[in-house]
Order: sequence, then C-alpha cells, then structure tokens
Amino acid sequence: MSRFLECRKISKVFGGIKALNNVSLSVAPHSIVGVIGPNGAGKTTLFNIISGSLLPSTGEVIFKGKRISGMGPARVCRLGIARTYQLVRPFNSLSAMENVMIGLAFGRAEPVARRARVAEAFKILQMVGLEGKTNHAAEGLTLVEKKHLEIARALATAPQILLLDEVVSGLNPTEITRTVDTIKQIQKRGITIIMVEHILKVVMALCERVVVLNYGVQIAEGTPEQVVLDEAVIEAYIGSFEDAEEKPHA
Amino acid sequence: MEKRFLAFCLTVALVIGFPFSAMAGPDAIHIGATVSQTGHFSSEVGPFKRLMTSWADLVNDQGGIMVEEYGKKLPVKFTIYDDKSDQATAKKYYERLATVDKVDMMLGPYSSPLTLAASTAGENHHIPFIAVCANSPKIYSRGFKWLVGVIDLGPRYTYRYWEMIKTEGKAKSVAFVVEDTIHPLGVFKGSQKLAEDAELKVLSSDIVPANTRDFTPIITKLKKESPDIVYVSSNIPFAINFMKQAKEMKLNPNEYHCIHHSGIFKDALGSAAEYVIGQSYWVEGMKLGDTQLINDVLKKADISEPRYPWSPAYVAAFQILQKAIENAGTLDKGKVVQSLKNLKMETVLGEARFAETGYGSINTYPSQIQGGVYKVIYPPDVATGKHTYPRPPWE
Amino acid sequence: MVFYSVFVLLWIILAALPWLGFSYGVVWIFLLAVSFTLALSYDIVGGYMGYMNLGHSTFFGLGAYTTAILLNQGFNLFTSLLAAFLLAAFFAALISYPLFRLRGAYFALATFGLISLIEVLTVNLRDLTGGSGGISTPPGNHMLPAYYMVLGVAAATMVLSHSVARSKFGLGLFSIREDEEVAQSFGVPTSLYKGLALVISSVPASLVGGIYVWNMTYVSPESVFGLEIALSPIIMAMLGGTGVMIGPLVGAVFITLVQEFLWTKVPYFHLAMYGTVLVLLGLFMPGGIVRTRWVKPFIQRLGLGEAVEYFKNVDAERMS
Amino acid sequence: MSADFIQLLVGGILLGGIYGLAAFGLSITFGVLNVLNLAHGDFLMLGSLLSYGLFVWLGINPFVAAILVIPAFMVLGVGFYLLLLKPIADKPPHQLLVASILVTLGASLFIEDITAYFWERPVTGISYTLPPMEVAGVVISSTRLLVLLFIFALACAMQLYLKKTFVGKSIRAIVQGREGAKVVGIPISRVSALAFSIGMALAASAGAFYVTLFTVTPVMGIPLTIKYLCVVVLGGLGSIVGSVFGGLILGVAETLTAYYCGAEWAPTIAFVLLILILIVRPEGLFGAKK
Repeated sequence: MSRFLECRKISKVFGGIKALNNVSLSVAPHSIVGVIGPNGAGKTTLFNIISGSLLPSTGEVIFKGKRISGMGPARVCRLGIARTYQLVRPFNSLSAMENVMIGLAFGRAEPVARRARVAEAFKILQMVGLEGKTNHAAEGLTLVEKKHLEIARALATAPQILLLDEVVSGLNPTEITRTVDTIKQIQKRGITIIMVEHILKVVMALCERVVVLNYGVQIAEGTPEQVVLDEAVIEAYIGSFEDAEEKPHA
Repeated sequence: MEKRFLAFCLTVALVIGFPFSAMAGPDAIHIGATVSQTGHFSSEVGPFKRLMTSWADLVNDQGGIMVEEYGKKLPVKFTIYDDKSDQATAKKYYERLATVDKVDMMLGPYSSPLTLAASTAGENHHIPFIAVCANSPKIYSRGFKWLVGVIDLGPRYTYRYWEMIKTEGKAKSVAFVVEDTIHPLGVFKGSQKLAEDAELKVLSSDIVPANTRDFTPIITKLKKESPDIVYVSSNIPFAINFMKQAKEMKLNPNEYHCIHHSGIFKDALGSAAEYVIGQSYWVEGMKLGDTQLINDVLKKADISEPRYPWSPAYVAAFQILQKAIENAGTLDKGKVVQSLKNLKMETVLGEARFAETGYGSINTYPSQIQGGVYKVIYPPDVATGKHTYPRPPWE
Repeated sequence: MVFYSVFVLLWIILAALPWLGFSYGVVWIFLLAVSFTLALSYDIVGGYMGYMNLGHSTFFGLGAYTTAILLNQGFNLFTSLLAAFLLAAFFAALISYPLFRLRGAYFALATFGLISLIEVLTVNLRDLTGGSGGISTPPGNHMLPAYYMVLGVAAATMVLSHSVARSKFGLGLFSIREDEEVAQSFGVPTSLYKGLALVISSVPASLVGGIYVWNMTYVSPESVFGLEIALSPIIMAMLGGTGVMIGPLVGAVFITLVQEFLWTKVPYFHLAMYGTVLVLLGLFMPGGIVRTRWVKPFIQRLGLGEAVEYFKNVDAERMS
Repeated sequence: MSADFIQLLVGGILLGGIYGLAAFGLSITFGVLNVLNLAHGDFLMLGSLLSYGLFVWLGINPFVAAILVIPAFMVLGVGFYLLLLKPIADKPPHQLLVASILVTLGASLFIEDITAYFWERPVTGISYTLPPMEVAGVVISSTRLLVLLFIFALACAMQLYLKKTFVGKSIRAIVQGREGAKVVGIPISRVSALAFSIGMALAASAGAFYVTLFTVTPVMGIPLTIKYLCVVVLGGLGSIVGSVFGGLILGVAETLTAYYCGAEWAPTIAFVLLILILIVRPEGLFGAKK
C-alpha cells in the first residue's frame, strides 16, 4: 500500500561521490518528520530530490500514489509540496506581500482569484507574524523575518507537505521558541512537515519520527527518543565531532 | 498634488516654448546651417562653423550683400547648430531653423545621409536649401522644388580621371575596392560604367564593410589578378590601411587611385603615398581664374586645404548663395529659389549651374602626389603637373 | 485614479501643442516620445525582468526597415506598420530561444552583438534594403500625423507597462529578476514569460521605428542600428530608474532637456558630460532619479511609484 | 593546399595575435571583477596614441614603445580601478551588472570625447613598415610577424606569472570563484586592482602594436571592445591560452570568410562564432566549467 509520501531507495551520485545511498523514507499525513545528520550527510540533497530540483540517480519519490521524481520543481510545487531554503532566498527587492503573492499566484494548482489575493496574502503573513511588514522590501528584514517570510511564501502555495530546511539555524533562543510555535500552528492546520535540522532540541520538541543520515546512508529511524539512544547515531555524531577535532582545517 | 503637477507641466511647456518667440530682424540676411561639430563627421568638418562665420565677416566688412528691394546692402547672419553627425538631430535643427529662427536660406549639412533627412525641412517650409557636400542621386530624385546642390552627382565624381585614362589609352584593366558607405559606393557605381566606356576590363569589384582594417584576403586576390589600376573608392582611414598593407604585401599595379587622398592620407603613409592619384577640388597654383577668395576664407578661418580638401566647395557655395540673392534682388523665398535655379556663374571652382532636378556642376580634378606635393594632372588647361604612369614599383 | 488623470491631462496638453503655435515643440516632443517609448519598452525586459537587453534597438530598426520597404512597394502606412510589428514580434520570439539560454553579462553581450549582426545583414542584403546607402520612402510632410501617432503609441505603451506591472505576469517577471531558480520552483513559467516579455517589448519599439522612418522619409543602417539609438533609451531608463514606469519618462525628459538647453550653449564635450553623468549614476544612484531621496516621496504620493508601493494603497483601503 | 590558402592562413594568424593580446586583458578584468569593461578598447586606443607620440616625436621604435607603455598604463589602471570600480565591486550581481555597464560606458564616452578634442588628428597611423619577406611564394609582412613574436613572448611571460607567483595564483583563484577566494584569505581588493592594471597594460601594449599595423581613431573603442569580448567568450574567461587561441581562430576565420564568401561577410563571423559557442559550450573553448 502506498503511503502519503514515500521515497523509495533513493541514490544520488555527484561526479563519483555518493551523496545519497539507498535512502527510503515514508511519511504519514499530518505528521512532522525530522531528518538529521552531521554536515554533508545528504539532507539538503534529499530535500532537493523531493522538491524536484534534482533528479535521483536511482529510486523514486511517490506522492499520494503518483511518481513525482522527474516532474520538475514547478509541478511538484503545484501538487502540494513547498519548501524553504537553508540559506534564505526571498525575492529581495520585492515586498513581503509580493513574495507571498508570487506563491499564491503561481504555486497553487488552482490559483487564487486576483481580487482575493491581497486578503489571502495578508492572512498568511499574519500567521507567521509578519502582518506589520507587508510593504517592507524583503532585503530589509531581519534573518528571522526572512525565514518566516520564506515559510509564508511556501504556505501561500497551499501545500500538503512543507519542507523546512534548517529553519531555526542562526536564530537566538527567543526566536527559536517563536519559530517552533509557528511550526506547531502550521501542523495544526493539517499540513505535513518534513524538516532538516541541526539543533536536536528542536527536533526532539517537534518531531514524531526522525530519520538519521550519515554520509548519504540512512543509519537510523524511529521516534526521537529511540534515535538518540541508537549506537550508530551516537557514533556518527561523535565520530564527526572527533574528525572535526583532528582536522580543524579540513 | 494634481495641481502641482499641472503647474509643473505648464512650466515645462513654457520653458520649451520660450525660445521660439525670437524673430529674425529684417535688417540682415539670415542663413541657417548645421555642422557636425561632434560625432563621426567631426573629423571631416569639425571646425567648419569658422568657415561660415569667416566668410560672413569678410562679406560684412564690405557692408554685406546688396539687396535691390531694400536699396541697401544687408549683412549676413548665420545660425549654426551642431547636428552631432546624426540624421534625427540634423532634421530636428533644420525644423528649428525653419520654424523658430525663421531663416531666409539654408546651407545643407555635411554628407548625403544628413542632407536626405535635413532637406525635407526646406521643402516642407518652403525655404531655399543649398546642399553642399552631398551628391547622392537619391537626394535629387525626390522631386524637391526648394533644393539645389553645389556639386555634381556622386557617380560622376571621377569622370575627369576616366576621361584622362581614355585619352591616354595606356591602362587596360582595373580592379575596384569599394568601402560600403553611401558616397564611395555611389562613386564606384559611376566609375564602373566610365571605366567600361574607357575600354578597360573590370577584373573585380570588392565591396568591403566600412570598418574593415585588414585587407590580407583582398590583396591576396588582387595579386593573382594583377590589374593595371587598383581603384580604391573609400574614405581616408580605409584607404590608409589598404595602401599600407598593399605595400607590406608587395602589390604592384601600374597605378593606385584612392578617391580621397588628403593631407592625413599622405602623412600617415609617408613614402607609400607617392604617385597615388586621387581627387581634388582645388590645389594651390591651379589655373582656375580668381581663387583668392579660397585663400582669404581659409586663412581667416585657420583651416588648411590639404587637411580639409572639401573646404573650397563651401566657398563656392557661399558665392552661389550671394549671387542668387543679388540676382533676385529680394529676400522673397520663391524668387530666391527661382534665381538659384537659373543661376549660371563662374565660381572659385569653375562654372556653377544647376540641373533640372537640382544637382550642381562643380566637380573634382584628378591629382597625383609627386614628391609630397599634390599636382593636378588633367585636364591640361588647368593642370599643374604631368601624369606619371606607370608608377615605379615598390621593392 | 491619480495615475490616469495625471497622464490624460499631460496628453491633452501635448495633443494641443501643434495648435498653440509650438511647431518646433512638436518636432522636439516627437523625438522625445520616440526615445521615451523605446526606453519604456526596453524596461519591460531590462527593468521588470532584469535582463539587460542592449540589443533593444534591433526591433526599432526592423520596424523601420520593414515599414520603409513596404511603403516603397506601395502599401499604405497601416499595413506597413502592421507587418512591421508582426515581423519584429516574430523575430523576438525566434531569438528568445537561444538568447535566454544566457544570463547576466553574457546575455547583455550577446544582445549587443545581435545589433551588429542585423546591421551587417541589412548592409549586405542590398537588393532588399538598399545596402549602406539606405532607402528613401515617398516624401511628404508627415510631421503632424506622425506626432499624433507616436503620442498614441507612447500612451499605449504606458498603459501596457502599467498593467504589466500590476498583473500576475508582471509579478512573475519581478520574481525572475530577483531569483530565477526560486521563481521557477514556485511555479513561475520562466521560459514562457521571458519569451513573452521580449515579444511584448518588441512591439512598441518596432511601431515607433515605422512611424519614425515614415516621418524621416529616409532610413540607413547606421541611423537605426547605431550606438546612439541603441544606448540612449537604455541610459534614459536607467537615469530615471528601471523597473518603475515613471522612471523612463523622467530619464527621457531629463536627457532631452539637457541636450536642448545645455548643449546648445556649450559646443564641445557633450559626450564627455554624458559619460560623466553615466559614471556618477553608476557610482551613486544606481536606482535612478526616481529612487533618490528628494524625488521618491513626491512620486509615491502621486501613486506612480513601484509596484511595492502599490500594495500599500490597496492594503490601506482594505484594512481600514 | 594552394599557395593562396597558405597565404590566407598566415595572414589570419598574423592578424589573430593582436586580437588575442587585447582580449586577454579584457578576460582578466572580466574574470576577476565580473565587470564587462566597455572602456577596454579606449585604453587600447590611448596606448596606440602614446606609442605614436613616442615614435613620431621622440623617434622611439614602436616595439620598444610597446614595452614602455606598460608601466604608465598600470598606474592608470590602478587609478581607474580605485576611482570607478572599487566602489561598486561588492554589489549583488544584478546591480553590479547595471552599475558596471553605466560606469565603464560612461568612462568610455568620456575618454573618447576628450581624446577626440585634444588629439586633433581624426586618423592616426604611423608610416613604419619593415620590408616584407617571401617564403615559397607566400609574402609575409615582417612587421606583423614581429608583432606576433612579441605577443607570444608577452603571453608566455603572463602565463608564467599567473602560474608561478602568489599574485598570479590569487588572480586565478578569484576567476574560479570570488567567494571561495575570500574564504581562503586572498586580499580581493588589492589583487583586483593589480589584475585590472595588468589588463589595462596589456590593452595599451596591444594598442602600441595595433598602431604599427592599422590606423587609429579616437572613437574606435566600443566596436573593438565588442569584438574582443567575442574572443574572450570564445576562448574562455581568464584563460590566456584561450584568449590567444580564440584570437587566432577569429583572425583565420575572418580572413577565410572574406576570401571565400566575400569581404562583406567577414564582420558577421565574430558574432556567428559567439552565438555558436554560447549555445554549444557557454564556458568557452578553454574555460573551466562552473
């Protein structure tokens, strides 16, 4: 039986290096799934493949019974999978309102009618707490605001699945708390969330299930509590920590 | 806000409108012209504003031009704009000369393209328009009634040279190298026929883009054909590059003809310019009647003839302009243009008259560089030297 | 709406100009309107979409030549203009495929090369185009009708540009300018929009090219494919401010005013002054005049600012 | 192969050398600063005029002059960089593109206008020619051959400089990727200034050679710049081998086209090659894939 979103045996090779090796992942509707792992584990590559920006070398992505790998990012977006970027990429000289409106106008399978767009965009900006910044150009916003703007832009496409790529990295504790609340809000509206995250605390607080990647290999899967006790995971994290100690300039 | 914007618009309209209220007084003969002070023609006519004002000064020193209707001499006044060597700008300023400055007559801009654009102003506003250095047949094929041109049509530009070749009967073949711009192309089209009339065999005609600087392929071809005459119909930079490379590649025909071979050509080529034939309106010492006026105007304007060999044509244009007004005896534009059309006079460059369609009769003479000096070599009654043919080959 | 009332007013003044005795003003405004239309139509690709199309004058030249050739064949003006803009639009659609494989400086360079290529073709296809000597069209005094036609095209271009900026299509163009990859993954049909933008921008340019040559009664390769006609509309758009509809207008008026009133006083160094202005613009005012501190508030209050500001008004209406 | 063909090939190669040298200067500045320097051709023109002055007024051989102009233009290049390009160097890509085209185009117009006014000659050419050589029926212009040899010597020196010295390596690193170079601690601004001055000096030096072969006009800059940009794209950014080969290819292609298809088609070949290479291999013949 095919699940809501399923990645089947995905591998990705970049010039001889295996960024992903036989990764499988299945996601139930309305859940929050975390993908964790040290730097270079292949988390962002996995996101790029799910969102359609990259083609997997082998394997496939199935969404609601449909094969979506190979469709290209625009169609995947319209089918209901939206994303944010690890290094934020809002449309810099456009206003927050316009950023969201681009999602509304282009990212939906059934675009919002012209007249309703402004009100709808405003509602979404309210949800991420940016209702006071509607007419500010994105380049003038703070990092946390930019991250929220990206979430809003993704939400504007009326996604069923939201891919959050390190959405709290670089934020201070207060901002993290706020962001975590926002994510919970979003989940309550029935949107499935897959998040790549570095900060384990956030993953522990939010995720129901966690997948751990290391050098492109899936080394563990389970509830957050199970995963942090997994030996391979500890090995991977500490190992990478030691590596970092030994070769500080690698 | 709207009121402020309206006020702004009105201010702009006023500012634009203001200069148009000036009127030419009836106490002067008002002549309008543009000069390419900037842009790519500036190297050819850049300082010619001085040429016009110097002539006006010379005439005004003697009281001006006699106009019978007013029973007195009226001074000449020029209004001159910079057309930036650009058609649209030229047309704009001639419209301005017609509607704002309300000139009595217009002198044309430099070159055929600018004249084609500018002369419509004279035609539309019924103002006599004297084209000076513009000889494309296109200008005179439009049935304009208010337009005359000083010089002969482009295709006839070198007819005296071909007459000489025919008379001498020594050369048997010719190859044309043509720069693809309006004037050299026109000269070539005429020359091709004239060469055939002179019973020369045309071995090849290469039409080469204007900015070409490397002539290796053409010279390679010409060496194979070995014509008697290599005829380069081009502007000066083109001819300099061609001659230089011809020498480097030892292309040795019996004669080189470069239609323009002014002072710049000679300086840049040095010994490679020796024995090259080209066209001159006038050279020092030519037996053409009274050419003192050329010397006077050029000296006052501080312009040297070898550097600007077309400057005498302007002096001839001034003479034509003066004579036409004197003959008409009035500044009435219709009568002036009639008097222009009927004009037949001796200018510093020989006889001037106008064809039915408006083009003139003044033309160039073949001249050869001999020992660094320009010698007019044909026809014999005005010549200052003898034709050297064949030229001594390069080692 | 403030926008429309201001421009209707301005256009009424301009349309009345010939009847108020400003016959030179007509010539002047004619050339200004030609430059302005070129600048504004350039801005759809250059400003809204952020692709610096240095070859925009190719469309102007194509329009001019098509019109001239057809007029000489005895077709009337309107048929000729129709053919001119259809041909230019077709050409734009054709070249959009190879050109838009490029971005940034490469795109700018390739479009600049395109003008030279078309110019050489025009010079070499002598039988069709009259070669370097150019073509004269049937003579006649067309100043007044040409003036009204150009005013009409300019007005239509403004309406076009204005509605593009406020449309979904415009939003898509903006997103391409900001980050083409992200735009694509949010479903903006980038290839289609880029081609469409080029085609749309080619139409006004080719139309004014046709009217221009009809009035000029003569066209040569250099007059429509030269450096001056290629660069000055772009410079006008940039001086005024790209990506804002009012920008090209401000730039065009500013430059033509300077040319008319300053340059007639100083005979030399026009290009040097022009160059200095460009350098200062690049160094200190990349947003153009309309984005400077002194001008921006005024423009905004008139409701002529950027699309960014447009939504502010909409919000205020809805939320209050 | 016929003698004609060899003659044309030789002619094309002799012509292409100068394209290569001028293009390489442009390639360095484009690669390091990511700036399309539209004033490049004007520096070539200024170099030509300086060399003309040295030859006509001081009697210095043009080949010596080609070396003498280098230091003068390096100073000029640093000045140009500090005054006009450094202030815009750190803008985001789209703004940098717009600003750099405005600044360099403005500089180009400024230089051309001022030069045209003060340098009263509309056409400048020196009457310097060496007697031609004839090898097996092929006439070789000695002037051009000497120019080509000088250019090869200069290109080799440049290649050594880029491969062996720290600054040279830094320049190559910046061409590869500005961000990366910044991370490893290369002083971007200083290296950029130096790279720009080298680019200028090469342009001026190419100008000194140019004036021994062709005429020079104050307003020739922009068409030349466009042609050299074609060579740069053809050869690949920042690659000296690429620029030289790109130049030679263009020189030979132009010569052959002019002979076999007619001289009027020669100017199209640069753009045809440009569009072809952009579609087939946008990084150029010798450029690294990014």
